[in-house]
Amino acid sequence: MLGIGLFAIGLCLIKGLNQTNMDNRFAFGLWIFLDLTVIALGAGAFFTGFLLYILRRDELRAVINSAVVLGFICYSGAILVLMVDVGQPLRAWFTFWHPNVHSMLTEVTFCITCYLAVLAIEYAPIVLRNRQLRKVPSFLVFEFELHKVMPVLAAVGTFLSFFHQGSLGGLYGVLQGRPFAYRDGFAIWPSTFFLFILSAIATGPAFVLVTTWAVSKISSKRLVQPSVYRILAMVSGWLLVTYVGFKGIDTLVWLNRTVPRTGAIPAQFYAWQPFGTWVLFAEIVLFGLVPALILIAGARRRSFALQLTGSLLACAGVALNRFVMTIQTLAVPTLKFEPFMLYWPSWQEVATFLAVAAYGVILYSLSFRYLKLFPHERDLQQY
Amino acid sequence: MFPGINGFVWDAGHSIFLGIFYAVILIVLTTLIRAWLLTARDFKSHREEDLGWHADFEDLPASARACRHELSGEVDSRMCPNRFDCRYCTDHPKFVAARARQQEAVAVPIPQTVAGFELPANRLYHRGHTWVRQEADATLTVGLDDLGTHLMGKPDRVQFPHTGSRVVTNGTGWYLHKNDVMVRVLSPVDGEVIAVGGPNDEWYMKVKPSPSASGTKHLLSVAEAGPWMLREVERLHIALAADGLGAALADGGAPIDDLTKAIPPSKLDDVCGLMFLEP
Amino acid sequence: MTNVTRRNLLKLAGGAAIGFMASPMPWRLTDELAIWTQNWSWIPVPPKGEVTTRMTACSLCPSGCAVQARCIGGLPVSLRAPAGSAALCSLGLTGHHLPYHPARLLAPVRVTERADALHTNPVRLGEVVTETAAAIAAAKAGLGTVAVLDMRPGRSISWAWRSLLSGLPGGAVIAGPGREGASLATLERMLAIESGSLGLDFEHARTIVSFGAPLADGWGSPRTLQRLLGGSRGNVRLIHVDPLRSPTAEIADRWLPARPGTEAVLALGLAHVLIAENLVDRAAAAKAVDFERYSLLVSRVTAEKAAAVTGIAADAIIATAREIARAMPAVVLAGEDAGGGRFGRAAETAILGLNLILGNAGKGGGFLARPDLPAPFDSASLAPVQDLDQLPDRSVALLLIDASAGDAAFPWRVVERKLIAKGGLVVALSPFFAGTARHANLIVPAPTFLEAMFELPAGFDAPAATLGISAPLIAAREGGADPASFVRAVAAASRIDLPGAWARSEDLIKARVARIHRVGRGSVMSIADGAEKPLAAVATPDALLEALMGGAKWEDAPSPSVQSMKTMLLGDAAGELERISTCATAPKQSPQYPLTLLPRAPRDATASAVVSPVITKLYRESVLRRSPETAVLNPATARELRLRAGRKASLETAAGAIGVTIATSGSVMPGAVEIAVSPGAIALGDMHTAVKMEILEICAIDESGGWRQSAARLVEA
Amino acid sequence: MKSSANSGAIIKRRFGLVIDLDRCNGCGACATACAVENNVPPAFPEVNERTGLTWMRVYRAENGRTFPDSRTVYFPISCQHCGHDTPCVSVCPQNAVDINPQTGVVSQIPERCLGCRYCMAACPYHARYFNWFDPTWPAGMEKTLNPDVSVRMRGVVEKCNLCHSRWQVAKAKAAAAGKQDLDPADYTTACAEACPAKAIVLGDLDDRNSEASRAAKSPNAFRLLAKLGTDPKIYYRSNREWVRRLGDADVAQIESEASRG
Repeated sequence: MLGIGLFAIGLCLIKGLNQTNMDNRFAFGLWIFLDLTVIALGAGAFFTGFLLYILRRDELRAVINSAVVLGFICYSGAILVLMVDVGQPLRAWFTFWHPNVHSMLTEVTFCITCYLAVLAIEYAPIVLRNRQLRKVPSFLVFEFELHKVMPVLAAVGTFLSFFHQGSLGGLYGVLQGRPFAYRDGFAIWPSTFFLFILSAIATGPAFVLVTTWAVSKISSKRLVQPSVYRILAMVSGWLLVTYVGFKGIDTLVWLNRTVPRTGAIPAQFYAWQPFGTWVLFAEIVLFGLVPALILIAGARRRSFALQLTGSLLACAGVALNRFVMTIQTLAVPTLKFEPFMLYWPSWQEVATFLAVAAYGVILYSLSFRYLKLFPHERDLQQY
Repeated sequence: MFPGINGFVWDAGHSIFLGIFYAVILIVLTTLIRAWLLTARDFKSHREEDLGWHADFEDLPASARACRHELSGEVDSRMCPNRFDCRYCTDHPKFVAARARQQEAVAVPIPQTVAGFELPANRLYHRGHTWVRQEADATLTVGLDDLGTHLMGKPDRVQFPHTGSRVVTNGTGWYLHKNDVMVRVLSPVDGEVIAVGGPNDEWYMKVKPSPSASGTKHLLSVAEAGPWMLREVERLHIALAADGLGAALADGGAPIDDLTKAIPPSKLDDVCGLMFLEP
Repeated sequence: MTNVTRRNLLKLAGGAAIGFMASPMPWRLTDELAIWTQNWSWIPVPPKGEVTTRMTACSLCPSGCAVQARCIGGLPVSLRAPAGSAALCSLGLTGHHLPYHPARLLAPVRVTERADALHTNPVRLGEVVTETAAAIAAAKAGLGTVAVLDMRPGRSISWAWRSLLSGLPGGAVIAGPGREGASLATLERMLAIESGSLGLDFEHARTIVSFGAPLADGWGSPRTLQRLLGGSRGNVRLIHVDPLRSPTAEIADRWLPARPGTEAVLALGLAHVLIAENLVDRAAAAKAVDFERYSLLVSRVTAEKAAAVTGIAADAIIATAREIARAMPAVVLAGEDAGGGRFGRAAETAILGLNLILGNAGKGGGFLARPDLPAPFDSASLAPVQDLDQLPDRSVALLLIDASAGDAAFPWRVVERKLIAKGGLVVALSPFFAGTARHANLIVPAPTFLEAMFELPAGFDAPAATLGISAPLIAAREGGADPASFVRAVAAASRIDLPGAWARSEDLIKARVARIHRVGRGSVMSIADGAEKPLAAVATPDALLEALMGGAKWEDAPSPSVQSMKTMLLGDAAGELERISTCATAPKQSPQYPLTLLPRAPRDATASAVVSPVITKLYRESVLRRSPETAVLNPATARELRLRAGRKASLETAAGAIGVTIATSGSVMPGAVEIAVSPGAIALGDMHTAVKMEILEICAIDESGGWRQSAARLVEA
Repeated sequence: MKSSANSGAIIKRRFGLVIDLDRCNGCGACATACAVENNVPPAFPEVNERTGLTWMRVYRAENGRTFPDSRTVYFPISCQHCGHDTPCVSVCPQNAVDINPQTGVVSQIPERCLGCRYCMAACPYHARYFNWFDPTWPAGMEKTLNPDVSVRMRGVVEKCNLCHSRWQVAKAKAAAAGKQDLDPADYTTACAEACPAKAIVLGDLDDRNSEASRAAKSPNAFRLLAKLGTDPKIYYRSNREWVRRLGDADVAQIESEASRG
């Protein structure tokens, strides 16, 4: 899988993006959509850190390492794909050299790169505690000192993440040329800015929960106390509720004020199959409200099954949301005499992403094998 | 982006945005640098061993971190808050006092062997499976306890500190090499190494306690060592049971000399790590 | 030891990384890389050099528009219309690309067919000449006749051909089938004018009644279109008869979508109303010897009957007739379509007959007599210039195709059926391995536009004879062959001696210019300053030539009125028209082929065998022009036949089938299939794409050699 | 540049096009002339209408009725050079898009473009095009390239810049003549120049006497998606009401030729 993916990446870099099925209308495609999703899911890293170091929820120490590694994988993977996605990867650094501070994308680029660095630093202590490396005294000491400053980094990380998660939403919210995506907002930020933050921090923990469960299933080991799962579910659930609430309000404002102002007819957005109104319903209710309630109920009733289904639905929900913002926005025509269009990713696009997924799995399993991702793992083996 | 690049103006947007951005970078860098500096300082003040143990102790499984008074049954459940260094423990003296009162009531018989492992009475025991004997000349002899010896069998190689160098309590004592597994044995005491022995002698190190060294209260008396040893054996059982090696330990009877033969090499490192308090 | 080495390794790696980042290297590297992406070696670099402006004229279609070329280092980099002249079409704007077209031939080639794909092997010019001479000998020996298919009649090279053929069995020059203005031959026949030809006087017409003449898609002089689109539309009305909602229909004041094939009935119907309401020029009409029979014939075609056949409401027909009469002079055209060719003879007769009863012959705003241009040299005997359908089938043993100055789109079968059973030999003069030349056995590479001197005789729709010259701006490429010298060579090889002292095409053109100068009539229009001075004021023939080379145009003096020997309104189509006038309602569609296939094309798509690859902007990179593989249906028709837009389907006629993609548009007549005859892969420069069967090859050919409509069906793949 | 240097104040103009849709018969000469003028490469066989490069693109739209009442209109659409919160300018992360203060023209700097295509997502007119392929001409045809315009590399976005090179030439000419500002007669775009029907007019929309500004003020003039508030500088005019309606943003399903496939 990695091999084919790397081959596909090679094709895209050498022959150019004509290898993809993207076109002038679908300037963004599978890659951007999945990047957004992955980054949203990666929010688990910073938000768990935030809960642990800033809000001092010490139970979460049990998953923080795993969360950090996940975050690192998600972000590095996303950036990897982005590098393939842009037409001139060699000029990526121009953004730092000639930044246009009015562009959400600039903000995203800056924050993501910084945050990746932060994640790397947060990753370091986990690596340094490896059984072999720790035998080097200096590493251990450095790790110890690093650990003391971790809250600062966590704070910085939180700040950065809040911003770029938001900017990713702003990315679409500011497109006043695209009535389907354009949103009113507060100050310089469109509402999607805040919605993306909310949805990200809501699903981040859910994703941590899912992965932790998956890992413990695969390794057939108990990794964390049920209480940890419960906390994650609870947090995710309540955040999701707030998200859905705001999303609902936003949608109403959008349909009744924003869109008419642009001269567009809201109904027309959903006039083209397969993107009927069901999309809206699925986005807000099916994959928004429902999982939220399931999660809370699950946490209350201490039913792990519920917590898990809720989390899965929540993750699916954030993916759907990112899909709508990316793909449907581009599919819906703006000019009357322009047709509605669809696009299917080429195998190169799919393969590229699979390669990144493979990279993620490999990196994670290596970390799991050699590093202590779940500090309580050993104890739980004993009793 | 910097002044001089065409069309650049320090408008509000630039100032705020770049300001924040550089602030962030600055913070990240300073924290990093600070960590480096602290590390350097620690090395100057030779705290590396201490800090190392600090980190190690945190990573020990809960079962390995039980307080000695929990082992001796004086308290139901207690995690050692002081990284096995009772010298600075505020509660330890209380427990000792309490014990003194009890001892009048019942005299605890002192067992010579526990679960088939000998615990000579003239020694003090350290949680890292070493023992200490105070010699007449006020030096301390340090050795590997019976379980440790059985666990490792006869090591291929021992890596000692140079005579004359300092060892610190819970710092690295010496390294044992056995089928390319390296095991660190914690030093039970502070002091200057004056002589080194080896597997062939029954002792490993002779240490001249440093004047600052504040005694040996952090070490277990034979009386305490008994229950501790029981717990250790139990832990060993569990560790091995994970791979159905329970049989490797002779149940109750005399344990076989060299467990390393019984334990698969892949597992050996972990098991030793577990027993010698090396996560 | 392991951990020790590991430690060192880690230290080394870390140190290296930090060291590298600290060094200026990475930054310099990224910068260099970024700059590198801006000038990749494979990105073409535009030429540099001194900028000059040169005048010439476009020879890519009969209109011969004036061209101002912007040259860098002597080579044209862009073509535009000089101030005050008609703007160029897409074909003209990109004419300077054609010399570099991938289909360009730089040596004579033999065409062979292997694995149903055409291949070319270079041959020496000598071989071509010998083989041609051999074929001529064989023809003389009775194998068959010799003919020249001339895609641009009226050039002086035609005289060279005609004198070459004069001595040969059945030797004739065939004007390219379906070319623009071909229908005028019919009118000339009806008027039986003995010399010269007819010219159209759009300038003064107040109404243009166009039967299918695609004026907005390039038909006739662009000036006409400019006049129609220009701000002052008030003074000219356009009535357009066309089943297609074409761009011409869009700009027409009245659009009559007569059922395909019923144009003749509509014309007769109009004639009926005109005569019935006494709106005709009696005097002029009475000149026709068969006027009685004609009026009797049209009297049968009442507006109602015509309506039933054509699908045009009766009152619309009546209104149209009155409109025409109200805004005289009204010129009536039986327009050829660059893709659909011409109407059948009967239809043309019926349509053009309207001109005669309206008295357009010899009237300003109608048809004027136009003396021919002087011949380049005197010749005792010249082979005749004929229409293709005047040749008997299976007669031609040697066919020479002169596509040196452009091409046209037509089904090859209309020519092929004239060749003798064994096929005979086909030799083509063409700059490209494309278009008609692909049907030849041997191709001699002619120079392209801008590479040689080209002659631009008046377009058919100019009221008076004119001559312009397209001056070369680019040195002719190696391996090309001049058409005239090829004629000479062939003549020499088959011991025919040709009159006149000319060796190359330029000689012929110069000779002709000299003769024009001798005649001394007319005036010279300079493009540069728009000044018009009498020819008499031009001192020498060379001065005239120089002027013409500089983009000037010679224009003949206004011509005398038409001298008609014996005007006939029905002529040789009488019989057929009698049948048509019975108004047996519209030709029934066979149930097997329920659809009517209508191939059409804008002129810039067919006038040249190839187009600039940049024309993909219109055909491939946007949907402005439909690709030749797109069959467009009315949504209703598609629904009836359960065909869905976007699906692949096979378009089938009695003559064959091609693969198409179905599209729907409300603008298409129900029951019709519109297909654009447009540049295929090769014409656009993709030499590697497999060549598909072209749409014209499956069109049905009617008795008078037309292919405007065919019965067809669509089968979804 | 030069003239603005030697004359203190920068002359601010608002160049735009006014396109008369009633004159346009969809011949496509504008698109062709544009490609020739700006060295826009021809398309590979695998290119389609969704991956092509057409700075000036002519759309065919119909009135949605059926034969014989169906009517067709042709919309020549280039970059609309939005003047107010221009969608593409604000989103470009590295200032590769800017508005020339002297002309109001939105221009793309290919050398700085990263190829992220965010601007394309932002443009409501689909007037920005990405170089999916390497620019390639048949052998020898590079001799016919316009020396005033550099060829763009693969992987960057490009679009109409109202023939910026022609504007520079005109400026240079004016400067050489010691004039402060160019003579409007010297500056016209390739599309306007090539249009056989003179349907496209370039001019300074702020200059009262320019033909363009007058035409732009005519009652039947309109701008595409004007309600989006991006203040485009390309005006269209038509006397046909249904055509004017096509310019609005309410995304009604008009059966358009583009909707094939």
